[in-house]
Amino acid sequence: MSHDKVLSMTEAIRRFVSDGMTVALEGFTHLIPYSAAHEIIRQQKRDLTLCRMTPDIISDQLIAAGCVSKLVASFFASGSAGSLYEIRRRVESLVPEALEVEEYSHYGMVSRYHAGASGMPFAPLRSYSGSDMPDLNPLLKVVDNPYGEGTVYVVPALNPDVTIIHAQRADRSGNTQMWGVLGAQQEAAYAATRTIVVVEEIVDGAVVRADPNRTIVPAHVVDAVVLSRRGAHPSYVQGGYDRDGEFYREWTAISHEPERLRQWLQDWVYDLKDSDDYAEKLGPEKWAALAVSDRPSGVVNYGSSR
Amino acid sequence: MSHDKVLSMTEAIRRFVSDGMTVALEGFTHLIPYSAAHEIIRQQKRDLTLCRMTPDIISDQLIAAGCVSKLVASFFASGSAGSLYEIRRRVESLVPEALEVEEYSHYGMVSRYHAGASGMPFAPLRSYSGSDMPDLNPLLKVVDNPYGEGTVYVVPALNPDVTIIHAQRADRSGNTQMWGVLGAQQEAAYAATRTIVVVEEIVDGAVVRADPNRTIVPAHVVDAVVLSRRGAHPSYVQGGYDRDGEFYREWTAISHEPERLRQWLQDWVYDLKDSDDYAEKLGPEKWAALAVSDRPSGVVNYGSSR
Amino acid sequence: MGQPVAEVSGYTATSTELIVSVAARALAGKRRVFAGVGLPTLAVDLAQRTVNPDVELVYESGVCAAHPTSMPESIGDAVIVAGAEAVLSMQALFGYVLQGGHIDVGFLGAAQIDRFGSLNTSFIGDARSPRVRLPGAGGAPEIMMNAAEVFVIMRRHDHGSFPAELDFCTSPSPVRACASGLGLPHRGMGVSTVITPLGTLERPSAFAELELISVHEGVSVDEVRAATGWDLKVADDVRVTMPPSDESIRLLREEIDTVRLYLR
Amino acid sequence: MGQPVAEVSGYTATSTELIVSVAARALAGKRRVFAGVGLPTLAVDLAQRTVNPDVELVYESGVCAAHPTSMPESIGDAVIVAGAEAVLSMQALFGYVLQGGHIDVGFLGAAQIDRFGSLNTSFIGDARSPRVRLPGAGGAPEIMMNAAEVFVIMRRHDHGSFPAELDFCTSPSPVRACASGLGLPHRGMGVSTVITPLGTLERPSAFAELELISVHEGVSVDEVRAATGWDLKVADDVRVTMPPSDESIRLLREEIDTVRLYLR
Repeated sequence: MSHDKVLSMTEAIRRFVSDGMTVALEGFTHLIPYSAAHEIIRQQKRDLTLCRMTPDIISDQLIAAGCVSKLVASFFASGSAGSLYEIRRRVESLVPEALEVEEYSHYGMVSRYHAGASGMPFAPLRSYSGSDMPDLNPLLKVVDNPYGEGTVYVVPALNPDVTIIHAQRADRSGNTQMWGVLGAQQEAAYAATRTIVVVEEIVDGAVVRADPNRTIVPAHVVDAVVLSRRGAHPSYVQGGYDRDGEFYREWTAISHEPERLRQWLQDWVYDLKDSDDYAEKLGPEKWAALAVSDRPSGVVNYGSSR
Repeated sequence: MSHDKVLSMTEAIRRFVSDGMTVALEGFTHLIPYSAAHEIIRQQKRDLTLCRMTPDIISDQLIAAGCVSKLVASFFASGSAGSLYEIRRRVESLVPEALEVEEYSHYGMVSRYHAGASGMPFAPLRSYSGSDMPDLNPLLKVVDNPYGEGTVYVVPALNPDVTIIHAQRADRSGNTQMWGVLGAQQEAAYAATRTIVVVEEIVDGAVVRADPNRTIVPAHVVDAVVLSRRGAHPSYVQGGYDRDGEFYREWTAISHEPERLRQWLQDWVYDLKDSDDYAEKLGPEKWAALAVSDRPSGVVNYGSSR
Repeated sequence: MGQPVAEVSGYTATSTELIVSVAARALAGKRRVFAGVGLPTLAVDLAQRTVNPDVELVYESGVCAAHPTSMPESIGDAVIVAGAEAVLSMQALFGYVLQGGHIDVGFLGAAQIDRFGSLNTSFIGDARSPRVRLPGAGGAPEIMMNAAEVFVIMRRHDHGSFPAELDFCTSPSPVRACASGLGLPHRGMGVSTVITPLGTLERPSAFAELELISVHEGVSVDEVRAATGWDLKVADDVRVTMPPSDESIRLLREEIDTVRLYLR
Repeated sequence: MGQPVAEVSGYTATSTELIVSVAARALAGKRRVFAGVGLPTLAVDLAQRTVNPDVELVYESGVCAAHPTSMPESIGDAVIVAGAEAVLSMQALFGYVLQGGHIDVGFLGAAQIDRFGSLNTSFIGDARSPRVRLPGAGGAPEIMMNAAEVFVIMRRHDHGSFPAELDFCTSPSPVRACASGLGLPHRGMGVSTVITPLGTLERPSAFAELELISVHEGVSVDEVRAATGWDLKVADDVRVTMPPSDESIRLLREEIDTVRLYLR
């Protein structure tokens, strides 16, 4: 409970991510754990099964760096910003080699994490009736409805070996607080054997305990707390810095040329030590452009009489 | 969205609660909607199917007043404070008449609301294997596990006609914010055809919108917003007033004597107009004893760059 | 840009602007809209500024009743979170809001649509070795299964995008779901309205087929028939689509998509 | 009360205090405890003040890592919320924390317990027309199915409460669950430790039966055998239960349950 779990990014990835593991990197448009992915690339992890609802640029980078042999996901583009060409090359022309893909819908992925977190073999949902997705993915199954006619589709539990998430803040024991879009981070953390939490700020336990409803991932499922300021770039942190839309649009061109992508990885990942280096290389003008306004939440009272 | 849903308690209960309905009054130890229950008693609603995880004193009162013909619940005592004798008389000696009971475990009830809210016929859980509960309640069923051996227990969806909850605050359109113990209120509200939200305070939309993660029940499932300050007594409101442990302990004696219980209903429900009357009758000393300290949550920033 | 344009007139709408304007008009009277990325973002924004100021925007990121102060570039942008009325967990959003049946209109795009409104957003060619890997499912199957009705915006209208048979069905129509005999049925009618560069198609009910109800200015019914991969049903009283107002075009260009992210 | 008592000695423990003290001692080294209402509340509080300051208290109301400043009167009290490290939804608490297998010790009470540690908290007599309507299931079935082990505190030890056969099984042992052939198996071993006014019983593994391992001072093994409704297994090396320390009794009376809510 009061155990100190703060580690450097290097140490956290070294200790908890091994070749061949199933690794979930969650964060739905918001709080995407880029700096953790970059450390995975630097440490040249191999043969990972990468789980992410929306692969996003982070997946294109991990795949291009040769870390990933299988992708479990529910969307294969980068929001509005265009294609992820590394993924497309792997799938469309098997260049440089094939990538195994296991595909769900968004609620299918959320439900898989939910089942995994809940110790259940499956979770039921209303999707897939009449879709071709079950033909492609035999893990989409049905069970009989014991309360009426017909059947109900179910998805199997997903239990990653490691889940890595990025959050606004945590205390040293791992109580993790987030606000804004919460994605499937709580489910993915509870579903995993190990959880690494990367944060913008490590705060005193008193800060967490002043607002316990804000704790999305409690310390009891957290194995490492890593401080990585601005480590979610080019995604965003509500109240911290905004999404780098310019970079998202650039990525289509970068990822379209394998050589340019390799050079990008060289310049922005391999040649840098950590996310502090990365933030510095981005430069003050970029950070000024991404700076956010002040929109305070207001205060509520948790007082009791005794 | 900007629709004004504020009604008086009298009007909200008159409009949305009818004889014979299935009514969920949720709130797990915290934020129990007592003032709404008292108005149901005053309006002499009949033949209700009352759904509540922990029946608590509120159920003893509703049953004693003759409003309830069936109880769907997962616990039949009042926390640590003792027995609910009205319920016991109905079940043990069928006095003054039998009460139909449909019984689940806590997670069974949460899962029923979850399934109801999710438009699913059932939800799976790990409970009931080897228990006698399924013998007593044939709605506890199993489905085959399509990912392995054996079966998995499921509970059926629960979709109340009306859910009534009590909360710290809402705006006039019904966006409802709570903190502290959240119970099954979100699930029960989404599961219901209609939802009445009773609040300690009606706030400007700007207060809600400053902290959107605090909204547990959005306006789109709320049909009526009722202002009822101190209406959760003898339960409590985090940051508002504390649980009246003294009254909880007294109830065992009150409910033990049918005549005393009837007199209590006369004095504290029928003879009063509303929760303002009730709060006044409790008196300033009681409220002083239940006053809470100040434990501010702190502020987070929701800022974005544009 | 953003300043009042007093004497605007004679804007010529691009195909994209026309589509978005038609979609926005179709949102009149709808309460709760599930807004996707891309042209739907523009359509709901335009609707909110014109025919339906009270429309509630819901995003699959969990944001309900967003009040964005500028155009979101993704369905989880900081600008839709700040000032929203609620941000729910994805479990609550997909489970309670969507599966619970609280969405009146879901917006979807697609690479292919069939006669009954089934959609392909996954693959062109054989799914097991596709010619083009499309973005895939996302939340589209959930929107299709659970929204009361679905509006589809198609950027193209030709045999490739309106084929006799889909290369792959990502998000099925009720017709297809019913035929499969598996899973729970749709909560709504599936696709109700399809807006293309040539015209507008509608389905009156869950098991009906798409029917051409309007052609855009300068487009003939025969052209639309010829561009469609099946024998297209045509309404008896096909109209010419009402063109977007100058004000709608101005709003789109000068206030909504000022960076021309989607108006490309 | 609350002030240091320097030279305390010679407290005589009541039966309740003895039980609570034994339970608290058994919590040494356990990380995460699911704390119920009543005597378990006292036991975890006492453990936190003595043998296990780092124990994490989890309550079925959703409160994790509570730091209560005074004794909670219910499992959802304001005092356990204020200053807690997390307050989760009940879905997350029961689904993720409990079913997910994160609880080391669950605490339960019961009106009846059988040879393998199945519990009755529902009915005395026939369930369909009970002599006594007990509180029922609550979260007990979930705690029994999902905690790594379960401690049971029994206020009585006689044929009524230790019957050959339960009147009703609310929360089954793995033995009974396995025999039913339905549903998912236990995540843990079921009941590991039973503390009664006469002694302490343990089960070494999921399918073992309860075994008497200690008798309280002044109680004989034969007395315990005679009070038990089945042929009680007795350990070869039955000890006499170590009595509670004076400090434990003082803490219980003067700091923990000052209103004697549970120490009745």
